[in-house]
Amino acid sequence: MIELVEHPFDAGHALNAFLARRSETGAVASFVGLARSEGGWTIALELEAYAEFTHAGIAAFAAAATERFKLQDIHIIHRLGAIPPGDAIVLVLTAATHRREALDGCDFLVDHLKSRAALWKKDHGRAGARWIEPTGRDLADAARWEAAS
Amino acid sequence: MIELVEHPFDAGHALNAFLARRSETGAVASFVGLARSEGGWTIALELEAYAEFTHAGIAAFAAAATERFKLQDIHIIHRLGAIPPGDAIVLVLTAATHRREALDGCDFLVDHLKSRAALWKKDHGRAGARWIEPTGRDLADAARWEAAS
Amino acid sequence: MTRVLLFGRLSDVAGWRERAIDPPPDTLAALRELLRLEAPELGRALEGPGIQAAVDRALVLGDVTLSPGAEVAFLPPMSGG
Amino acid sequence: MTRVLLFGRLSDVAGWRERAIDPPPDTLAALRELLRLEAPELGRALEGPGIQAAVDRALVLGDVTLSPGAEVAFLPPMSGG
Repeated sequence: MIELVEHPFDAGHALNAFLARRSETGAVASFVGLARSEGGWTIALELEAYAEFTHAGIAAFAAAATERFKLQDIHIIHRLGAIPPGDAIVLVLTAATHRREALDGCDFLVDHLKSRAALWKKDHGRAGARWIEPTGRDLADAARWEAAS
Repeated sequence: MIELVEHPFDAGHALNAFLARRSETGAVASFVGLARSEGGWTIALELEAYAEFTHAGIAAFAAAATERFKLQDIHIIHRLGAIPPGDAIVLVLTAATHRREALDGCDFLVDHLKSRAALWKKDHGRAGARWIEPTGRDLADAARWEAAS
Repeated sequence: MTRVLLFGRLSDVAGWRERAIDPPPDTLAALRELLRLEAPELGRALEGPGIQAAVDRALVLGDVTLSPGAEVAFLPPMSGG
Repeated sequence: MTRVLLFGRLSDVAGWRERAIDPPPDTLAALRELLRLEAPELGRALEGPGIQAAVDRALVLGDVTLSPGAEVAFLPPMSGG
């Protein structure tokens, strides 16, 4: 399941719902990305998406992750709009029989969300606003899944 | 924080508590290990520990992970005693400024819990009971952190 | 009528996020030329590194024909999570 | 008095998990010999691959001296998570 939401979400509730009724799952990995205050300089992050296009793009690499890591299930929640420091931006959950698949699948999805999902992030700070582009490390992190495949 | 508990624990509640008041954390990774039913063959897993010795051993590699991956915080809950299929055995939570450190720190801790924590696991199945020893993959997974360091 | 969408910093450069253009241009290249003539700064930004175009919600490379009711989006480098 | 603890499959082999041995043996080797004489199967299991010994909650290699109130634990390969 992939959700793009305009409001705060409850990561713990989503984790518990994902864990329920899993008698053949051995491993659930998760990742929560949070907005940082940067020592008080950041007032809010603003996340923008292209609705169905964004959803379809995420669904495509989620399907690739499911196949590659033999995942039993995925749940992604990505928040949009203004996000204050301390709030969760994104939650990724993966379920698999064994730990390696769940962990690597989660890692793959996080790297792809960072630089290959149709999302744009603006930092609204005390010193003004600026759009954040993926760093060299972000691009290299996503590319390592191609080299290894 | 490291907890060895004799009763079911609430992973979602622990995640939310861990996420609270984190204005300078950019990434929280987590892992939940669950008891599998194995198609109905497993009635319960039994986890045994050597109390303070187990706690001290886990604390030692948690300290190593904190240093190596520059983690801001760790929370580990490991359940002991009889654990029915579908229940959580272990929860690992890591917090860091950036995603790579949080994910790799979580991965390191899970690998070490699997074959280097003083814990012993017995499978109580329909076909009898047997102690589970770490697999070749478990040992190789833990060893890869030495090769890479 | 062609619907044009700008994302991320492109909408800051242009001063708008969504526009309808009528009569509709026949090709993506004609749309780019029209936008460049009207606002040179936006025209340059659309040619900048890492800017992708999507027509009717599919990424395209180079020039393509536009149907009269096409939706064209210009996308800066993606940055989620 | 020496306190002896067995974990995992070792306690199944021995039929006990914890025992006090009095008078206390002077060394770990003497304790192993005493356990082996009493229960050869346990003695063999204690020498098996991957079995570690901890004295007063610290892992030890080879033989060591035991204080009179020592706690000795025998640990099969660890398997958590």
